[in-house]
Amino acid sequence: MPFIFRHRNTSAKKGRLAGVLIGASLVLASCSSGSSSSTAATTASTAAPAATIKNGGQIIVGLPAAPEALDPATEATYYGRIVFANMCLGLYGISSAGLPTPVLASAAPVISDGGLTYTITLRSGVKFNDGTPLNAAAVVTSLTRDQTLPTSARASALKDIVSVTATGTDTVQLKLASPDSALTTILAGRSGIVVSPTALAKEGANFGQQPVCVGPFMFSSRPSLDQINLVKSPYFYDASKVHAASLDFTVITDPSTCYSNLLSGAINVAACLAPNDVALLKSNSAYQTQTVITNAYAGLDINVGNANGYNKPSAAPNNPFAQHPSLMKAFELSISRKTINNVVFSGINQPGCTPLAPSSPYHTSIGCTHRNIAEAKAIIAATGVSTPIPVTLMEPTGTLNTQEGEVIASEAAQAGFNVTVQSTEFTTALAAAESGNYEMFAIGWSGRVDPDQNITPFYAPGSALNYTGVQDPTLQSLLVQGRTATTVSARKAVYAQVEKRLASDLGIIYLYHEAFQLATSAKLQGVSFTPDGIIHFANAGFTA
Amino acid sequence: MKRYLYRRAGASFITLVLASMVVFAGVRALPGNMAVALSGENGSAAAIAAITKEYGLDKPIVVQYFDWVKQLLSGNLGISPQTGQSVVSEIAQRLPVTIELTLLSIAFGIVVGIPTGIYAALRRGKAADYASNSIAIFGLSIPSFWFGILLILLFSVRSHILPSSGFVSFFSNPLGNLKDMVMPVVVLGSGVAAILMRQMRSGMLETLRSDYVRTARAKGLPERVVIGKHALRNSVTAVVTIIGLQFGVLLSGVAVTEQVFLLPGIGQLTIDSVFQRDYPTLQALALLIAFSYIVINFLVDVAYSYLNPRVRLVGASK
Amino acid sequence: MTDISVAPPKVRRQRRRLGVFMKRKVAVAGGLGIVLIFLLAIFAPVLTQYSPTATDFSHLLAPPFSSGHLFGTDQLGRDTFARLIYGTQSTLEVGVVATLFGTAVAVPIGIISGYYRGWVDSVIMRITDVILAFPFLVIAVGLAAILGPSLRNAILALGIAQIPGVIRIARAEALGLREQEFVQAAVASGASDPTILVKYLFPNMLSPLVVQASVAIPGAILGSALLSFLGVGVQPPTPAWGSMLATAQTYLYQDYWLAVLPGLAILLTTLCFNFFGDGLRDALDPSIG
Amino acid sequence: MNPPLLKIDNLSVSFSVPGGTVNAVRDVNLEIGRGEILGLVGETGSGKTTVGKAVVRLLEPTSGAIAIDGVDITHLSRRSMRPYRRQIQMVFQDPYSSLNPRMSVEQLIAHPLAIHGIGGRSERVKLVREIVEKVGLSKAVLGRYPGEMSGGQRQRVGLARALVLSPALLVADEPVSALDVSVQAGILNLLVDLQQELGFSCLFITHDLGVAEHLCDRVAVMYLGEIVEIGRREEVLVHGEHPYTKSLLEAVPIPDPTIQRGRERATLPGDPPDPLSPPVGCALSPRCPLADLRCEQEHPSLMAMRSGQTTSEALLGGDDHMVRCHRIQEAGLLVGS
Repeated sequence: MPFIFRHRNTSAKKGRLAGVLIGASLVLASCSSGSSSSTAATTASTAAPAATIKNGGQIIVGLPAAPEALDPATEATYYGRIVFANMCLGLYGISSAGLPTPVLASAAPVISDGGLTYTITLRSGVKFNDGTPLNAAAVVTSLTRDQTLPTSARASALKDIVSVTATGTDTVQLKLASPDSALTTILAGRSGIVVSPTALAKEGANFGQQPVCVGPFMFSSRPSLDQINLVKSPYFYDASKVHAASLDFTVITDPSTCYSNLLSGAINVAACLAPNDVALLKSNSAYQTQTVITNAYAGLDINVGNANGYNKPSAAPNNPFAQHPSLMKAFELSISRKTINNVVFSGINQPGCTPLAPSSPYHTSIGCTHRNIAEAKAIIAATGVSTPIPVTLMEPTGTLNTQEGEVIASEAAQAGFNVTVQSTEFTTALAAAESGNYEMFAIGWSGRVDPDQNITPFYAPGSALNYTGVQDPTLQSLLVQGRTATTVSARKAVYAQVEKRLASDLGIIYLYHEAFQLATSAKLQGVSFTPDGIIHFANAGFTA
Repeated sequence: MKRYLYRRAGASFITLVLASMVVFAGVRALPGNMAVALSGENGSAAAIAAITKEYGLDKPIVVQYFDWVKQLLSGNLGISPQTGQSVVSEIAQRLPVTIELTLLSIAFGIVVGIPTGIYAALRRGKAADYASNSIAIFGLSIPSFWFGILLILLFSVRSHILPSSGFVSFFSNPLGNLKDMVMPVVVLGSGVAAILMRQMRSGMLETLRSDYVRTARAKGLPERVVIGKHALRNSVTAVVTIIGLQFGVLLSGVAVTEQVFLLPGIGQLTIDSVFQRDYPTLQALALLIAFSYIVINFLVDVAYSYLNPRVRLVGASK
Repeated sequence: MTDISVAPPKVRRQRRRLGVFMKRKVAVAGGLGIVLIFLLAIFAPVLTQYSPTATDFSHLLAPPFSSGHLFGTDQLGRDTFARLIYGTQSTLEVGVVATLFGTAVAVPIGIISGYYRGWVDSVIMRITDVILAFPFLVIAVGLAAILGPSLRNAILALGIAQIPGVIRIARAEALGLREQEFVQAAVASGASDPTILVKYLFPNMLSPLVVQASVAIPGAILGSALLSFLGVGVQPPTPAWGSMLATAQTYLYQDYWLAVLPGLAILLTTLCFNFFGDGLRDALDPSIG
Repeated sequence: MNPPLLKIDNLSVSFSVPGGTVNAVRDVNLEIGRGEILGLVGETGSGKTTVGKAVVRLLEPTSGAIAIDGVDITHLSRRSMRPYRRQIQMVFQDPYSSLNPRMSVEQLIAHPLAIHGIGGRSERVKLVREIVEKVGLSKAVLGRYPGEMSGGQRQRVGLARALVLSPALLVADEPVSALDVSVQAGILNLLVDLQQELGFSCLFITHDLGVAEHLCDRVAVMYLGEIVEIGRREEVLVHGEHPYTKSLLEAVPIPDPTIQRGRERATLPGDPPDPLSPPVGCALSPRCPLADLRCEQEHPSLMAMRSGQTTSEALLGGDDHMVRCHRIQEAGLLVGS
């Protein structure tokens, strides 16, 4: 966690929070949908030249925050996923097109029994990074552990699975309580990681200190929380395509330090940069940059019904928005999403007004409102509230967050809102939000594959994430329809209505979809940055 | 003397116990608790309950405190929920970095500050005196984080003389280790040097004015002997005290410098733990810092009472 | 004890005067600097036509001496010169008020502790030890987390952080003074304890306290800069040098002026206070030399 | 018979220090009559200042009693002590540290009056002016601060501050030892004149036998917390019998302040013993040329030179020259008989 120089992109903080997700947190299009997610823009500022990649070399990656203990069953940070992607492969993975793709499984699961039985066949000849062969029993062990370990962060994602059995040496059968079309996606995340049963038996609860899985790299050491060292695995089935001799992760919380480390060559991959520094690098031919727009979004939560805490009955707090809900629209009209993005985030994010990413197959473009001071003033006048209207905006600490608040304050002032930015330490802010002790809170969400998980937790009565305390029966019934609809097109139709409903400012003003950025030394080729924000180094190496 | 030591040790122990209570209560007074912070954005009730149970957060705070003390006494500081590592090993990994930084900074302060202080005292009222005094005040006035950033800009970004950050162990790469340490030590040590310089200067002046130095001079002892033997020795008590205090200040104040130069020490861990509500780590760290502060204070007092027996007699007359 | 020197007083006095004069020049410069800073704070609106909080999204990160901005603009297009000038207000407020608060709380406690000694002293010293044993940053972060970030709480945190140190100074002074014969004389003539504490002890520890304060004010300014780094100090958009510096780190490679200017402002202000305090120390307590 | 103005009975004062207990004053008996000046002489550390401070109750006695006019003030509370404070005043050794540097001369002298609620404002001003004149200062000094005055002037202010309350007893703790020799005589003469004019009694503490001889009616000699010899001025200072008194008398006074320290030292071999572990027998025995086995083992008591009686008996008989010495008692009895 950053301490002084907390001007990391909001994604870092929200990503960390977001990291504590269920296993299916990978951002990708649902497997059952045929629709492509190609809008996830993977852009390289320098076109990758087709140069020959040498074997050997040390890849050093700067991450902005430290992963937790490297146990796939308990790890819950975004940065942990980046490490796992290179040393702990799962049954499935995410292709560069953003689709689930078999990794340790030999093919997509065979779904039978009306969606209640999944049969997965394993790739043959695979060995864990301690030489133990991969078999169905190992998969059963890992999945059962994910479900039963008390501190498991995967249990809730796997709760629909009632039994896991090895039906052959290489086949595993999963029985579900109810059909769950997101299961393959879930198994493409940390829930699908298979760990070495030998190592598990040896390390027990300390598995996270010495993790052994299947992967192009294997765990070597973690001399401190901020330093993770991996080396090329001799056991990996595709080892011939792995070029780098080692892959190290080092935590650099300060973006300026990250930048100077990249320039001085102390790191050759930077995932820890500030947007403005990435913008600087774009004109530097010694580096290449990549950006993906993710499912993560940021918005402004407005306390309209959370007077006494999320777990108490909804009650309108004493603030202008709760008294006059139309002021939310006025507020939205008073700010410009584009300006926020350009001034604070160097234009890297994607302005938007719904919780669904542009790449989501369920997203329907509805056209966001644009800044319109006259209209905002008219709405305010109609409410009869005298201006300036005092508003306290709680922003998590961090330079960029504070600036976001200042831009919002500066813009909203012209419509008659007197916004006070209150920079608040993150956990304190969360506690305040849960207890309803706030007016407006700038907070985001790391995003989920399934549209429902990007919406329901924030609007369901009594949900811990329903900071706004909003209760909207129309939305609730739409959300039920969305969950029960079976086809993608039917769901898309429902979510189009949902997005429309959400755009009418129920309690959250959505601002933008977050971009993740990566800068690498131009000499390093073959780094794959997938739309879920994960960096794959399996085929990366140095050219000269 | 023995009784004095016992009394002093007893007082230190009480301070430590008080400190442990304050740490414990203070950590829990922070808004947002560990279970919520840990289980994060999608924490299910079950996960929160599991963490709550695992760390005993559902028990009354007094019971939690005594459980913790019991654990402490058996040498077990618990498991850090952020890293899954034992707090002891996490601190053990980081402490050497902070201690190295602290020791080197104090060494830097001594090497730079003491000779300058003596020189300034001997050239009292001359340009050299004002120059060194001004530089010392400069050293006291410069914001350490800013100084650090300026150094990085100059020596790492503009000219690639020194690494901007990072840390390698002295035992695996002594030269690299020292290179990593140069800038942080200059940043931290300049403050120490400034304080020591000023202390040394005023101590020297006082002794130089005293009767016995005058006598020593009158006896015809060479100036070097007068200064080296008499004046210097007499200023040592105060300097020892300052060094001891600075050691404590540095141990707890390195967080910023560690942050700027990315040194994996305990300062940064402390702040991280505050933000992450990592109770076990935070408790252990705060106690460790309090403990080292108290121990250093104790040692300084004892050293002082040996160097200057009058201290012991405070409390003699009513 | 008094030294009754046999050295010819004339020579001594002359030599001292010369030294005092030289030192005084620096101290006077420091004092003038402080006055100047206060004037800047008071007359900020006269000195610049720009508002320190007015954003101009069309002129972001303008370099110094460009588009009508003396020191350029910051990442939100605000005039850096205006922010620096107005920043003196909150910066001085934090430094001075925190120090006054800390001193006002600590001095009576320290005097009582040192004068009565015994268990009162033990209890007070244990408590101050406990506070001293905690890193300032943890206290500050904790307080800000509990009380919420604001200028007032930053002042509170910085003031509280000073208390143990000032208690120690006041106590040490009281311990020394109570053995002084003039205090014993007061006891012997039947003076009450409050009289002794207020009329005999307090006035005689003023000089170390004033000196301490002159060092504590710049200390608090530096501390507030740190708090701003933590996001628990002065709240936006109020300009404060510390938060300007904190923000500037992000733009170190695009516009290093943003970091250099507030850093220099903090440096110069603390320098003035330190020089002034130094001179004050010499003036009030010649034995330090 | 009227009780003496000051009566000290078996006064002991001890301090606990880290190494144990120091008995700074052991079983001291003293009486001072009205208008009498008693000199208390001894080396530095002999306990004479401790006696003085116990008398003005700046120190708590461990045991024993102090009575003023027959009233035991040893354990009086702060409040009940107040009227007696007025009667006993003290002049301190160091005029540089005994005056509050933050008060003007007028404030310094008037403050005791205010504390004791004496007179109205104008009366206080009058009293202050009177006493200032009496101690030989001009009215011009009233507005000055101690830092602006010489040592002699300051000590006059100290005297004025003590005497402005018209005390019955003045405890003067080495009032001139910190002053230049040239100034000393002036202050001492002033003290004598004032005593004759105002008639107060005085406990005069000094290490300087010459000063004691100049000033005192009676003299008590202290060594290691005990009175070793007491009697009228000429009995002690001319015909002093105790080996310690003799050694003090042999140390010839040298009129040079830089060698002043040497005069505090008796001409006996060795140093005073560690107060933490005093000798079992006679306190002087390790240094005494006359010491024999008895001196080392048995603690001598204070006995009258002529009658050989113990304190109280001797006093009744008017025999007030007393010595604490086994050998002299033996010899003295012979002489006296």
